[in-house]
Amino acid sequence: MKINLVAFGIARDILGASKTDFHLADDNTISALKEQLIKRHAKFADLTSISFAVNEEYKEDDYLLNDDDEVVIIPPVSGG
Amino acid sequence: MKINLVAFGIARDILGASKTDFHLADDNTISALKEQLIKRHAKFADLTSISFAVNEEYKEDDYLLNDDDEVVIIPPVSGG
Amino acid sequence: MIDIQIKKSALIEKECHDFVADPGAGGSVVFVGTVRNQTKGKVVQRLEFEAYEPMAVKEMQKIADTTMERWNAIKVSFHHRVGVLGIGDIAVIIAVSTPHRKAAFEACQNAIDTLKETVPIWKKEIFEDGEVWVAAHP
Amino acid sequence: MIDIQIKKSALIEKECHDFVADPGAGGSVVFVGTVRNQTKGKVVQRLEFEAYEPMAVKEMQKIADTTMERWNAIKVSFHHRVGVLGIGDIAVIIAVSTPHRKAAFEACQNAIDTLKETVPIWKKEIFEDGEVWVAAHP
Repeated sequence: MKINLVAFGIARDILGASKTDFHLADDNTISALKEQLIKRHAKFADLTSISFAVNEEYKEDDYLLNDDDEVVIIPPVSGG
Repeated sequence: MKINLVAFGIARDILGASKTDFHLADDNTISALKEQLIKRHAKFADLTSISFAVNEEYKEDDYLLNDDDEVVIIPPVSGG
Repeated sequence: MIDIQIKKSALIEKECHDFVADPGAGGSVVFVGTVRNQTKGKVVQRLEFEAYEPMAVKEMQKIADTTMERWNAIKVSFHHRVGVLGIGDIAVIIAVSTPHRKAAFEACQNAIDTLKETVPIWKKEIFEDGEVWVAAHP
Repeated sequence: MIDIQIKKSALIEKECHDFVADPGAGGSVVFVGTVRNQTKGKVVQRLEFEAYEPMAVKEMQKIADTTMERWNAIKVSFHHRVGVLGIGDIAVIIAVSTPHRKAAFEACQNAIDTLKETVPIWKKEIFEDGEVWVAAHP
């Protein structure tokens, strides 16, 4: 399964791109995505937190991703 | 003893003047002034509160007034 | 730095905010009090504010001093209007800047609460069928 | 009524205040967040803000809805800046008007606190000797 990863802020710096394809194995949950992301880019493990959004909404760890979903990595926010 | 009374807001309406001489008998405390004011103008008794200032400072009930002091009647404030 | 003014002309929020803006401030909180169109359901036509000016300035100065000391404010600006005000006109502006925002909220709220309790300024509400000195009677 | 904007140009406090001003309001509270000249003693040269705009607007809309419902706000205006900001520049403005002032303070403080927790906007502080994404690391 392939998703379209979008990254902002420090997540973009770690990923090295603001958009990229990302291949997921059998487990298509958000938590599996997070685990595989950290496996490929260890620096994600150093962040205070890491969240994900689909359709412009935060998604929980057990959310099931679909093929071709656009998934946005949300590193710790610091607006205001 | 004579003091110079100054009144603002509803106190001026009750007193019927913004400035007036006021004669005090033996007791020259603020509380005596208040008592005599109410005796002469019963409507002062209806106010939520009544305070007095001398030299632009609030004075307590036991403050001793001097001849010719300028004493300002402060009815309930409602600024802001 | 402290800016205290009692003005007969329209209050301008920008003046107060510009005064408190500071490169060391993480935020400023501005309270703007305006004339409401009704009180307890009665239609207000206009308000008249009067102040015992020298003492009002002194009492505002005390509040400003407390704001500076207790909340480590960087700058404060208090403007109060006097005279005849129409609906929507600004009666008071309280602006406070602090290094961190939480203090600015607390300090600004304390300042307007205290101002309404201690500063010798009075307002009269004028209705179609009469007028009343606000807060004068229980 | 709700006004939410993410802007590339300078924020203007008066716009937010004018939006929330209302004849039924007893007061409005405006929080203005500016760029500080230092963080933990280090001199900040400038900031860069970026937003995941559509989601940031959605999340701000949620905060605005809460402000309207929970604090009976009359009007709210949230403006957030993106791009490169210098010291003293306004990064965010939160303005809230309510019938009574206490609610305006609470609602405004809740709005800025929540914005800083949930809205996908990021800021990078640029120092003389490097740069850091704020809050990214514990």
